[in-house]
Amino acid sequence: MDPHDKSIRWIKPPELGLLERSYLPLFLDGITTTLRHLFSRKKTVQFPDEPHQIPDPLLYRGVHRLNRDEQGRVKCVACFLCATACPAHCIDIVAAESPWPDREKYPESFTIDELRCIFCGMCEEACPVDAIELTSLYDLSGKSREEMIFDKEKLLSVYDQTIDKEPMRSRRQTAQPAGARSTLPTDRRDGLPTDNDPS
Amino acid sequence: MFDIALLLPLIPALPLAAAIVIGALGPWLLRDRSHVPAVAAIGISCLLSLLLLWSVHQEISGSARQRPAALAYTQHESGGSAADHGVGDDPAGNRNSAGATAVGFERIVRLWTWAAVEKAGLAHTELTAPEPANAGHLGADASTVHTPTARPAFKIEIALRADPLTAVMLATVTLVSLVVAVYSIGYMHGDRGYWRFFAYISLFVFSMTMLVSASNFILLYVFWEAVGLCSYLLIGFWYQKPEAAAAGKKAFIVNRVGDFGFALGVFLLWTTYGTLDFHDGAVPGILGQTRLSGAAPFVGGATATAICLLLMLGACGKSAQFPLHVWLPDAMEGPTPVSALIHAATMVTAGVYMVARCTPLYLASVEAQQIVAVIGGATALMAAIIAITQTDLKRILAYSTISQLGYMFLALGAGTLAGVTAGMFHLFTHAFFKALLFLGAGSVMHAMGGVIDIRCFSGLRRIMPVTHWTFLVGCLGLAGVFPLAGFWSKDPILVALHDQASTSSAGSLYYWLYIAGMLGAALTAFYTFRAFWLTFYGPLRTPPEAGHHAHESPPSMTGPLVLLAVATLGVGAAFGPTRLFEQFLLDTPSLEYARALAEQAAAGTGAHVGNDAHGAHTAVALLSQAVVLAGIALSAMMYLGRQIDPEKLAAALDRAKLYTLSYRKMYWDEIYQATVVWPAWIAAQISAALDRLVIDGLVDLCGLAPKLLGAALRPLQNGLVQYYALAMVIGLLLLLGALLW
Amino acid sequence: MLAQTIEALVKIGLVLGGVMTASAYLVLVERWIAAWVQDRLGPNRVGIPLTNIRLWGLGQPIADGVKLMLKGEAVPKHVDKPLYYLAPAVVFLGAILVFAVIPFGSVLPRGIFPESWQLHEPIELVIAPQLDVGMIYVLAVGGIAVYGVVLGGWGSNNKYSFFGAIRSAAQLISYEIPLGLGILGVVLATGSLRLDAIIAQQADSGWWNIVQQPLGFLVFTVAAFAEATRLPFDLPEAEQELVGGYHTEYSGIKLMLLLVSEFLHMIAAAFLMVVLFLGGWHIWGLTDGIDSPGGELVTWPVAVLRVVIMLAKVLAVILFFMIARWSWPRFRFDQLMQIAWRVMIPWGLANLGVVAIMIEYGDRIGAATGIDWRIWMALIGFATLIIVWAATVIADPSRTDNRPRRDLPVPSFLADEAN
Amino acid sequence: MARSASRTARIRRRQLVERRLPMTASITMHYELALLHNYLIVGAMLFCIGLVGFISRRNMIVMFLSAEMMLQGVALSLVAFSRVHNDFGGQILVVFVIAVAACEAAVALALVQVLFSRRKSLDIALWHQLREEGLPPFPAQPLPEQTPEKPQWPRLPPAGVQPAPPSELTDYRPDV
Amino acid sequence: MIDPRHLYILATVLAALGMWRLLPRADAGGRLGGAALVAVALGLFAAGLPGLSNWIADCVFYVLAAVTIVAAICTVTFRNPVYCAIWFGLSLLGTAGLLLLVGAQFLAIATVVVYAGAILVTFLFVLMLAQPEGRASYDRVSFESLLAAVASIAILGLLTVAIAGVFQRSGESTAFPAPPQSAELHQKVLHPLHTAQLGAELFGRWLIAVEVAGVLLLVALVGAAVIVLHARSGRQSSGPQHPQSGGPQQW
Repeated sequence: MDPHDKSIRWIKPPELGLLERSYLPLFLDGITTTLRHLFSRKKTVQFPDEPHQIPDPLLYRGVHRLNRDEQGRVKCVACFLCATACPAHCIDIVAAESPWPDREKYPESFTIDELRCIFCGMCEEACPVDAIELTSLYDLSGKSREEMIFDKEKLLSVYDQTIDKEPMRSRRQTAQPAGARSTLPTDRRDGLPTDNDPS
Repeated sequence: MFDIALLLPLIPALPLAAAIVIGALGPWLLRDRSHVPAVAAIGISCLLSLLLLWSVHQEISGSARQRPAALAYTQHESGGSAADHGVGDDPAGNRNSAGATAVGFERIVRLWTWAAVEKAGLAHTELTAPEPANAGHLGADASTVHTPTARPAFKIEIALRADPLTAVMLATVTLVSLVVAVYSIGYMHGDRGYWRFFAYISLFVFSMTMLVSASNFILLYVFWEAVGLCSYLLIGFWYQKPEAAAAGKKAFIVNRVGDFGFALGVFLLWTTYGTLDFHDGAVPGILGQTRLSGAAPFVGGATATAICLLLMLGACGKSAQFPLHVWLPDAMEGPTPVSALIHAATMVTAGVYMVARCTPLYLASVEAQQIVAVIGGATALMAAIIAITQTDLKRILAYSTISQLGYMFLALGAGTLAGVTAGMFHLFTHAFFKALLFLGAGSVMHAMGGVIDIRCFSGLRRIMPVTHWTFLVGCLGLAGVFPLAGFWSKDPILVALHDQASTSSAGSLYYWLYIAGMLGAALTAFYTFRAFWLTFYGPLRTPPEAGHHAHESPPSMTGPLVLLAVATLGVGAAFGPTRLFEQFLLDTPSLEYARALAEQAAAGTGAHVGNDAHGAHTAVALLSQAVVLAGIALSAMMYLGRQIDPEKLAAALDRAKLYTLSYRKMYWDEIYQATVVWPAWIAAQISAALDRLVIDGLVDLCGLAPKLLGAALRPLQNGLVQYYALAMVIGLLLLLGALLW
Repeated sequence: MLAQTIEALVKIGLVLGGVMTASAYLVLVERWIAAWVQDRLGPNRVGIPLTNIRLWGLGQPIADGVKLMLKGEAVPKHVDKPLYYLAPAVVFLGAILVFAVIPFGSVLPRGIFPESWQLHEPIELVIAPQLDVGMIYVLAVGGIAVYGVVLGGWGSNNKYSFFGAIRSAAQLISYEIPLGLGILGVVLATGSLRLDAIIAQQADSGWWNIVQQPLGFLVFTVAAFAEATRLPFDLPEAEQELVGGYHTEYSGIKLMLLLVSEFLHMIAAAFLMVVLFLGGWHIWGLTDGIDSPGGELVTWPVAVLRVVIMLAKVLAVILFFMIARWSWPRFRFDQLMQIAWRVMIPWGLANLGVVAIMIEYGDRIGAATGIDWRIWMALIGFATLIIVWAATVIADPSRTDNRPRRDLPVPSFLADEAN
Repeated sequence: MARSASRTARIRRRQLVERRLPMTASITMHYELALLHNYLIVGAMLFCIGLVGFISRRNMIVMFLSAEMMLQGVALSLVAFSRVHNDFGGQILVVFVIAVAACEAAVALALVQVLFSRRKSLDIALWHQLREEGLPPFPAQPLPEQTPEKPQWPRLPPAGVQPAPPSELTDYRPDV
Repeated sequence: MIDPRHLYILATVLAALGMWRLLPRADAGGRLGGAALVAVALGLFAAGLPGLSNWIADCVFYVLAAVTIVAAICTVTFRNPVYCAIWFGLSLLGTAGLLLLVGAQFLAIATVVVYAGAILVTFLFVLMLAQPEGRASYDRVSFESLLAAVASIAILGLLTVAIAGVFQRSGESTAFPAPPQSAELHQKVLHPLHTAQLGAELFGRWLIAVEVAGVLLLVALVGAAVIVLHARSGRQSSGPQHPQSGGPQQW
């Protein structure tokens, strides 16, 4: 940085009062804060002993699952949108002619490498049929790399395990309240909210 | 209430403190307020001086009643054989029969001893001891006084004295200084060296008060030089002006000539008397009670004349008397308040003061007295003649100062008590009216934007009424018109000369001096009023430098003028006819001695001093008034009424080169240039060439041999310290080896 | 001779073992406190291996030590190898040697060993008893410890390490002066450089030096923090700026030596604070003792109690060290230096002067006023503390102007960048 | 102290025992005198080694180190004399030597710092202004320029490109 | 019977040659040989020393002396100035040990505190800041290495021979002052309160000298500060602007 740069705005450091210069307020402030926290309630969760409570399972992004439709078939139509959207390239789909009349394709194999996955939820966003979803299962672990590559069956089994706790997204959305954006002020010319807006 | 011992050191100490404070803080803290410490210190000093004056007066009047009747001195007969060792020339021989009981009033304040050298001088047994032949005639106590002294110690005491003379001088000096300092506030306002000016002024007041209150010759000499230094600094105050710098240098160098004489006089005093103190110490002081009361006689003869003339040389330098007067007109380059204070009222009178202080010494040498008188008379007349034709207002006043100082010396040289007191009284009054005139001239100069040439302006009375009236008072005072100060002080001088002309053995000499004095008085009146008419009357003209709004000076300048004008009006009448001043001064030991001598002489001749010649005195006064009025009238005719054309008169005079002689200041500067400056310069050039070519050449020749040797050894000094260390180690090795093997 | 050697060896073993164990467990304590201050629980799992017994995590230090010792060591290629290897050894040596003169109790009772062993009884609980220069020895060893840091930083041939080393050298040298000044006050009050004499003096008079010389205590404490490079003075290894400071390039057992040395410094500083200012093993009414020179009155309970009290005090001071770490932010380097040279050294000098005056004239003042002169000393000590603190606050010497100098020409490297 | 008392008691018992040196004649010497002798020789050695360094080294700081070493040699001798005379004078002189050394170090370091900042070098040969005028400056000995070994810093590859494994690791990878 | 003086002369010659080979030189060879020569010379010197009548004292002395001297030689001969400083530190520690051995506790510790703890670290500090990259050419050559080594070591030879000669004569005559008895020593130099004794002497008999030394330290402190500050301000004033004009103070 060139100190002669005219565009630099030099900020004046705050002037300290006599009391602040004496270091005592800072001293007392520091030690009282420390002591208060030293004896305050601890927030640690003793994980294996106590279960970890996820505050809102609907917002948590855990292990994937492949949803089934009402007839128990996989909902996926092998459109590759999720694989395209995936930034980690961890979804591998092999499409095949659909055996069912209501769609053209279905995934012959559907593999997610959970080790590469970054749990960003892009696949969930991209899916046009709500076939792939992220559950709130967080304690994913395995003893080998192969074990961590989830195939279609395993993903469907995740659905089977979690469907009771977490309904499918299509059903979730119906439960959502009316869109928040509609309540934004529109009298401004650009119609966009600003952070400074007192309302 | 106030002890003299406290007052006396405080008077100089305060201005010194002010000078130090201003010098230290002036440039960055006081700046425009620099006058505050100076004026405050000088004001308090002035107040203390007046208190001192009063205290001295109280002491005198209190102790006059109970003066010891006699100190039991036996009469010392004047012996013809005394002449060979210098004791008892005729006045000195006579004075011992005066009884000499009254030795005046003095109070010595010893602050500390500056230097003390044991057994520095020669033993002065032959000075104080009576002759073996006369030993039998002396009383027992006289022999104790006259015990041969061992070699006296040379001691310089910082001793101040309070006696009437000192008290009067202190009061005059501090009063005028105060007035001038107040005046300077307005006059010097806005000058770059404002603080410097007041520092110098304070320093000057310190030096001057120390000078007049010093009680030995060393201290007197030291502060003699100190006032010279202050004068130099203040003349060259505007040192950027080459004229001012040159004037300062000139003043300094010319003064050195006088001071050299003074120093020689002091040396001679030491070798003669074995002490330099005025007062009595371990050794009877030169002007001490012992000597004055007749116990230790004054040296007479050639020694006395030499001492007096050497001291006189110093006085000539400081007081700008005849051969050494050339610096004073140039000194007008300094600020006008400086001219008023230093070069008119106070410092230049130091010579007069010193001669007055040493009256007993002069009384011991008639020749010296007469030379003083001649120099004074010549100076008075010469300066007056020069002043007639000058056009610079301040120079006119400067020459008038020289002339008036000449009057003072004339009075001192009269050799009578009346003369001495008259001289001192003239000094006293002159301080007021000359300061007034200078300050008035400064006021004019201030208004005229720095122009002081009287040809450049006229008719200023309309725009500067206060200055006009006060200047008029000053002119009348200087001219010596009847009820003003100048009359009351100048008249006794002429009277003393007249008396001396009639009574002295050298009557004709004093008669001519009396005529010169009269002539001088006329010329004084003439040139004073010439300047006055030209400045304040006639059509109103101002120089372009004055701008469009030439105006009266501010109150801080006119106030002092009015004050001094009132003093000029009142002081002569207050002290002149009442003889208060004279009576007061007479209690000074030196003058007391002169009085005793005079009384004795009067007793010897059977006449009574001052009484018989009353009619003659009135005549002298009337004559002088007539002469003065004639001078004023002539100038009025020439410059006010234009009845006589001054140019024509000048042309007529110039046919005999008289006008040019006066106008060119009698060519004194040219004479000095030709006789002193050029020869000295040529000698310096020759010496320089000699030094450069011959002596340096020889020295260089001697230096060549080591140089050649050095060139051979030079490579050893290669600048790397470690090689030097190696050389040391090898040397150590050789040394150790030699020791151990 | 043999018995004396054995005695010395036993004491060395006790101290070394105790201190090393303590430092290991203090790491655990430090982590606990760090966790608690941040509302966490801290390590609490590692207990007895191969069982489920957790013991609040008391096995953690062993696990840490084993891990560090067994870990692969990476020696970078660019280091100056001799210096790089020398540094941890010097640091550790400097840290451990201090304990030679630090007493960990008073004395053992007389007569517990046979006469024929020719032991000098009573046994003093310090490795090198009777060392007449005890306090200066501490300073000397502290001075040696600087080398390790400097050499480590230089030998690592890495700019972060070098910055850390240079900072550390400057900091440690600077803070040795206030440290010495704080010690000097106490030494002056005691009249001896020996640490046991210092404790004995406090115990005999019943006035701890913290009461007598609060200003000295403050100066010493701050200097001790800085010498131990603990927060808020841990500039040599400021993680946010210097990665790891002088031990950036170290790993494995060498890193462990460096880290342990830091804890040893802290322990030594705590011991010194306790010995110099907090009365050592002395508690009023419990372990008063006029007896310390001969130990005649020391019985076993008293001897043990003194050790316990001393260690308790030390532990308390160490806990303060740890809590302080989380309470106040790190100083900037210029502030660090300002505090040393313009605050702590004048304070130390003021304290020294006041102590000297009180030692010389205190009893006369006491005699003149009829009040115990130690009360006077305490009062004057606190008054001095308040006065110098107030003077410092008003004079504000620790402020520096760190803004870039715009009146100077642009440095060449910046000019290049601008182009 | 008592311990050292007993030690010296033992020494007193043995202090006149003859001892045979491997090569030299048997030298019988009082313990204190032997101590003095040995210390004087060690002190002289330190002094002279420092002298060698001071004269021959060109690095200013090494020169100062050598000078300090000479002081150390003197200090050793003084302390030995102090002991043999049973007088503190020698030790006190050493105290002053240390004080003077501290002063010297302070001023010297300040000077070195200033000199270094002028020439960016600690070479004393650059400072030979003391030499006589007209002499050539100290001839720098031509030395083969010793280029410092180029340090191998770890380098990060450009973003997005897999770093190539180091050549020595392609053949043998003990960690895999 | 071999006169130790002959040993010393031989050792001197070897040591001079060895030092010459060890010093940094342009040809940069023969250092191993130099080291060997010096080692032999040191051995010869050691062989000439009289024993201390106590094998523990002997061992301690020889070890400490060897550490001191070897470290000193390394200080002088190493090319890298940082190593020189480190070696000097070791030499100082050896010296401190020697001082401790002779009973000067306080001086031993003071040497470590002042020299090793303060002076040397500061040297190191400056050295590290001032050390340019790589080995400077001036560290690889020395001035007049042969002459310097020979002259200096010759002084060593003279000194050692003289010392040995004096002590040999002392065995024959009784003119040599009698060495102090142990009890006397424990009364004074080896007093248990050694530091207090030294301090009393220092601040009693030598108080004026202490004051002078204090003034000297103060002067050195001020002088050092002035030198550095003066140099710094001199550099700055050559800049284009006045330091206080137009700085960041102009908010």
